[in-house]
Amino acid sequence: MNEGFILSNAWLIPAIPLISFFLVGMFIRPASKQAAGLVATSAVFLSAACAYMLAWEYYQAFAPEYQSIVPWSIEWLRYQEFLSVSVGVLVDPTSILLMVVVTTVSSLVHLYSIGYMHGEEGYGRYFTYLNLFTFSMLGLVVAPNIMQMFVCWELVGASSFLLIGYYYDKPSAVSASKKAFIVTRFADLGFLLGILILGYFGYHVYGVLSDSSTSVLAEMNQYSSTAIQPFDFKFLNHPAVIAQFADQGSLLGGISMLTLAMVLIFAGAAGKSAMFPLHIWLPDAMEGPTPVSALIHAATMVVAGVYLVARLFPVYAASGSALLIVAYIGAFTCLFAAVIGCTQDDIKRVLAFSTLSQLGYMMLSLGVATMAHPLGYTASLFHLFTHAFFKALLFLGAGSVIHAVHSNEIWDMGGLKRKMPVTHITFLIATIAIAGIPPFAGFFSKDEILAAALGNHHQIIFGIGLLVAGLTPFYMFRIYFVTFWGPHRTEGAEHAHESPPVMLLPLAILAVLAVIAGFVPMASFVHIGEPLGHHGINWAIAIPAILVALTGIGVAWFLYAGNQDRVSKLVQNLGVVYRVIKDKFYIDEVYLFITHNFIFKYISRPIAWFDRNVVDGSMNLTGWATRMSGWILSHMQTGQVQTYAAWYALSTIVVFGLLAVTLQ
Amino acid sequence: MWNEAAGTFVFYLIAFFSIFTALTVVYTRRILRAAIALACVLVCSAGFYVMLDFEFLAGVQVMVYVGGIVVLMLFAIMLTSSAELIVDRPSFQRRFVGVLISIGFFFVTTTAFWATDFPVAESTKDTLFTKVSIEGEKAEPLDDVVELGKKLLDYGPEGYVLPFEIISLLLLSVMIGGIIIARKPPQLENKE
Amino acid sequence: MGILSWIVYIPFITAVFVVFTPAPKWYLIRWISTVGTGIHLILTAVLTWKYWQVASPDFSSMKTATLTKLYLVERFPWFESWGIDYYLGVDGISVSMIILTSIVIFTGVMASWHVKNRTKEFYVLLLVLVTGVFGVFVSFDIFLFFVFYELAVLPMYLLIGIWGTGPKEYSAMKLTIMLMAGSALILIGFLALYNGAGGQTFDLLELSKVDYPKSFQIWVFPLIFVGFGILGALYPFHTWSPDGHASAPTAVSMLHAGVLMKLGGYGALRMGIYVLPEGAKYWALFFMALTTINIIYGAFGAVMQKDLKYFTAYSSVSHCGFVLFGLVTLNLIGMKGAVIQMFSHGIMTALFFSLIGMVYGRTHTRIIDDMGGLAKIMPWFTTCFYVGGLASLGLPGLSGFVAESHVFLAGFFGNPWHDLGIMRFLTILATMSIVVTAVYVLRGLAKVFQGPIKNPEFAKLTDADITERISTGVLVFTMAAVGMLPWYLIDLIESSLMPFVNRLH
Amino acid sequence: MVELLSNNPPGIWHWLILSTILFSIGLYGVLIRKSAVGVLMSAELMLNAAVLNFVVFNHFVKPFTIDGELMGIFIIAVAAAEAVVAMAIFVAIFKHKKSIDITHIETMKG
Repeated sequence: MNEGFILSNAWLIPAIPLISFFLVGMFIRPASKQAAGLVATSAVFLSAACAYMLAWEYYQAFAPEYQSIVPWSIEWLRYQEFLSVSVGVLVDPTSILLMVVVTTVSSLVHLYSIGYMHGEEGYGRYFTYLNLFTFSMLGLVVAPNIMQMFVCWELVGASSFLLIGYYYDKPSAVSASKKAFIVTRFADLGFLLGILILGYFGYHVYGVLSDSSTSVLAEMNQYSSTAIQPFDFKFLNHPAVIAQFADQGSLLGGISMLTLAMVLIFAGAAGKSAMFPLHIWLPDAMEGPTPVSALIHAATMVVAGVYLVARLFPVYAASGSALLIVAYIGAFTCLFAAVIGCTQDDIKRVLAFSTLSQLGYMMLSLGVATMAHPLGYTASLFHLFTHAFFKALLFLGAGSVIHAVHSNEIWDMGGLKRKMPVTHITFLIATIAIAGIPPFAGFFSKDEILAAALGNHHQIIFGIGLLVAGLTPFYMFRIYFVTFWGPHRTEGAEHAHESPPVMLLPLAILAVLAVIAGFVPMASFVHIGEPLGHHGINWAIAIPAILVALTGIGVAWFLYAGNQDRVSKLVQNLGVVYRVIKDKFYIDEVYLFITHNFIFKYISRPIAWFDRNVVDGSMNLTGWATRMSGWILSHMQTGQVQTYAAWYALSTIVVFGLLAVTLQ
Repeated sequence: MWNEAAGTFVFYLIAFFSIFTALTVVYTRRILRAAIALACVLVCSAGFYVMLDFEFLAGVQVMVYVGGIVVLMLFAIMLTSSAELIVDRPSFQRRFVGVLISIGFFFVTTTAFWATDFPVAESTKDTLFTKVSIEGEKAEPLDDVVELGKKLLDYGPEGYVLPFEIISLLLLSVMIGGIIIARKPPQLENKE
Repeated sequence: MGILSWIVYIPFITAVFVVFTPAPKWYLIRWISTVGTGIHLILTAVLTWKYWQVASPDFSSMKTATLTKLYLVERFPWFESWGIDYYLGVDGISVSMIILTSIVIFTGVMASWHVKNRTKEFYVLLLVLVTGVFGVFVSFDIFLFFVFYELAVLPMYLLIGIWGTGPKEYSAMKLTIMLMAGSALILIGFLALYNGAGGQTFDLLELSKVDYPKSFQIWVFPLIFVGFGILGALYPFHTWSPDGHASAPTAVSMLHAGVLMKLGGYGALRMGIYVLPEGAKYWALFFMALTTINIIYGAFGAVMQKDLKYFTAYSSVSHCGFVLFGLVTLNLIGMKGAVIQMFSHGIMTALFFSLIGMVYGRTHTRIIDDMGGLAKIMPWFTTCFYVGGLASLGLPGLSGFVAESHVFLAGFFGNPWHDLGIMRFLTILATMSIVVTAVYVLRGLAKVFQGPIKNPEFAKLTDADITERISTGVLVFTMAAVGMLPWYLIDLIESSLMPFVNRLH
Repeated sequence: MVELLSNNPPGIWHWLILSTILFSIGLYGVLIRKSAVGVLMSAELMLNAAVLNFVVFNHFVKPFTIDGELMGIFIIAVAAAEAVVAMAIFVAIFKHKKSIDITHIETMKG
């Protein structure tokens, strides 16, 4: 196994952004803004280059069957004798795919930001946070054990918090960043509990295995530099370990320990990938600068949840019910977000809901896959791969439109086709790609997901997938027609001019990627479980998908391309339904109600009151009691001789009485 | 037989009379009447001492106590011009506490007496007025005044010479003290 | 005079120097104390290096030891007749605590750079207090321990009473009385230990050799644990901490929350769990429930606080709950987590209080709602506050996470003597606190620093000057160092914790 | 009736009851009397009961000694001394306060 240069020190990939984060953050940022931007961007480009080389060397070295190797790791946190967490790099097809995607999109976004953020006063701070984000995302992707993934998971959450709250003097941005962090933090609580359960049982299984058959552990240690630990993925995903896990018995009635752990971990993934109950933070996260939305809330961070489920797929597959939950939540989110997406007016919110919907796709495709028919696994990662490119392109395109028109509302734009040709072309390519029209990337990955769903007899999920395959082109072309076609609605749209080249270059590159990404033979690289029989596009599913997509486009053209009165007619007769969907089914309000009225009013305020009055009160009470008894006793000293005589006589009687009683 | 009966009757007669007068000392609103009642009580107890064959003590009681102290009190009442002053009855709360405590005291003491069986000498268990001992004890009556004199000045282990001296000292100091306190201090006069 | 005596008495010598400088020269006094604490910092580094050199060879042999092995021991008889002797020694835990205290006092002195009225007495009292604290961490004779303990607690009253703000007399009084009540309990416990062991010696290690009868341990352990718990903000007895910290001057609340509350945890570990293992086993579950309330209660309490200092005080009540929670899990990970949490929370609260002091020095208000949009005006403070806030809510890469992950894992792993279900349930409740902590930290910081500038004359305020940058910088650096490279601290602590765990079995 | 009277002469118990009654009445008087002289009289009453007690014990327990009587004499002497001092004080107070109502004398109030 000839160790290529990059392969042996793959730690460079996450390390370069970290070094540049410290460098830029501490020294370059105060010095000069431009330098900070350049250094940060070049660092990420360097890291991207390393990622490509690593991919190249890895696929050279491990041609036929791809081993997941841990070329470098050091012991970071030692809890106990055989329970320690190490920091390292895990290289296998999935992590390489993610590394390539993250570094590419991140470098392009960095390049784009140089133009977009030009003139902003927190320029240096922005690039520092962006580098921190890239480092933590890469750290998450290459994590060999679940603890390092959790560590980087939190760091990703923190950097997204910092980036969303970049315009900190805008109260809406501040509350959005707070909401994002708290919701993801809440989900991370589930993730942490899942890890604790895995850690506990992993430790015990580790003990059982280490003293029973040493072969299993030896075989695991083969490819990694440090000894295997209970938290490592290789250990958790190993069939022998999973078998031990499954019969660990159940906790609190019925639910097996394995399923509970997996569901909790999925909660963490759901929080980060904004699945249904925890999706409220993503639309608000659009408060951040658009490149941030492009990088974090489209291509990289939100797919971390998908990556986590993919990474632990063997364990998920073992606990069947957990996968079902994943599938159905994914499907529901997919439909739910697509429906809301159709009614939003803010261009970035539409894209945010479309991201939600595509993430739902990826989750449902993972959910439908099983170890026997793992097509869903490959399809989901393939869709992740393609989606990253065209969604980033959409966001960056929207960014350049907003940059030109200085407003997010699609109804303020119009007729930009003539004003911004390059943005228009790239936006069109991306819209067609996401719609799933054959030559473009979206078609291939979505088709595989539908095939996987049908293949594993999930008819309902297939139906939902098909329906959403229709809705997606509808809302995408809706915003396309409204922004680029029709009259210049506002004078802002009048004076719109093309963005500077430094912003257009990334758009172009991403457009190319959006086209060719579909042709990458993903099945041969990224797979799990039984090897997939190599098959072309399954036309039986592709035809209906394309037809549905075309009808979606047609309806959008019919309603939005021409004059707008048809739309207003439609809105009237939809009436209250339209209003409910537009307000995102009032879920945000429900959350706000719960946190403000319920948690603050009925829990923390009484506790604060309780603390001040009761517990504090009891302490003051002792002080008051001593003072009060002093006051009462002072009444005895009335100065009158007779009261003294009375007390004296009384006490003698009492004493004699006691004596009489006791001595008897 | 008649003799004992008369003795018991006299005892109860004087006892009730003394208790009644004691109550008037305490209860009456006019101080003068209280003083006179006190004199009666003291005379009754002198009668008791006589019944218990202590004539000398009865004499001392009548002379010193009644003649001296009660007369002194009368003077004091006159001096403080509160002879005709009608003192209003103390508040119910004070009286209630007073009654409570005195009854309490009474019960505690009686239970104490009840619980202890005093080593009463056989000779006088059931007789009264007889100092004469029945067989086995000294026959002739005890000339108590001579005995008293001897005991007062006997400085042996049995004697009471020390208390005797102390009492004399006490009486002397009280006399001087009383005079100093009661006289009109000259300098206080002219200052006012 | 071994190095340990120097460690204990350098602050005292500085105090003596300060006494001899004339009162009006307050700037000279400041410099003397800074130099004094600076030398102390260097000496602590020397001590750590020496300890590492001497102790590391037998880290592995400690695995099976049941008796703490002390290093750099200084011992000579003090009161011969009762068996009290001046016995200084140090093990892993004490070294980490000394590092913490030395850093906190150094930054504390730097933070109280602008104390103008009666500077001399302020610094003298502060340094005497620290001498007491150092004494406690190194003394292994329980009588000497108690002497230093009282020395540490008493100056607190004067410091809060004179230099405090708000209802300072009330809170000084309340704080001192409750701490005295605590030390009364401890004294009873110590005397019980002394007599239980036949009344020959006060030496801790000898006392720990005696295996006291179980019934004896059952009534002595809660005395000692609650006695120290009062200082460590155990649930029902924590009420002194919000008032005490709110009205204490910056350096004092830094020192108090940062170090003195750790004294409680340290004492409970060293005197309670080490000497009375059976008692610890008996009471562990009860105190675990209490400390869980402590954690949740402190977190929820902090959400609604209006005053920044109360906000931090409640958050430190919640974090001290972690320390005691870790102690009562009675397994290696838990206790190690507790000691790390002591260290990390010490640094964190010191940073918070020093920042609040500095911000208060400028805005003259601690009410969260009055302040807004300070980020533009004071970028340095904002970043430090945010780093502190993120550390307190347990962001990995900072020290908070290392400690909390230990404590949660320990709660989940449980110990052989207690029912696992209950421990798991309490641990889950405790883990809930990371969400609530996130809520109140972000709400508080967002209200103070982000958003538009509330009242205009804040715009004229200055950012941190050189002394403030040094003090906050040192604290932030320590937190990040422990967070990113925790294995040094872990090795230091874990080896000396093994005897504790072995004694429990 | 006569037999009843004759065959149970008053034993020691009766005497003691009598003296206790007198003593209690004296105590009651001390506690409730408003005027100072009244208090003194009740005190005399108590002293007298005490003397009675001594005498009774002397008569019943040690018939042929006179210690009880002697003690009685001493008590009477002391009582005399005490009465003198008390009267002097009351006169002085009266001069100063124009009244000897004991409830108003509260200089010692705590």
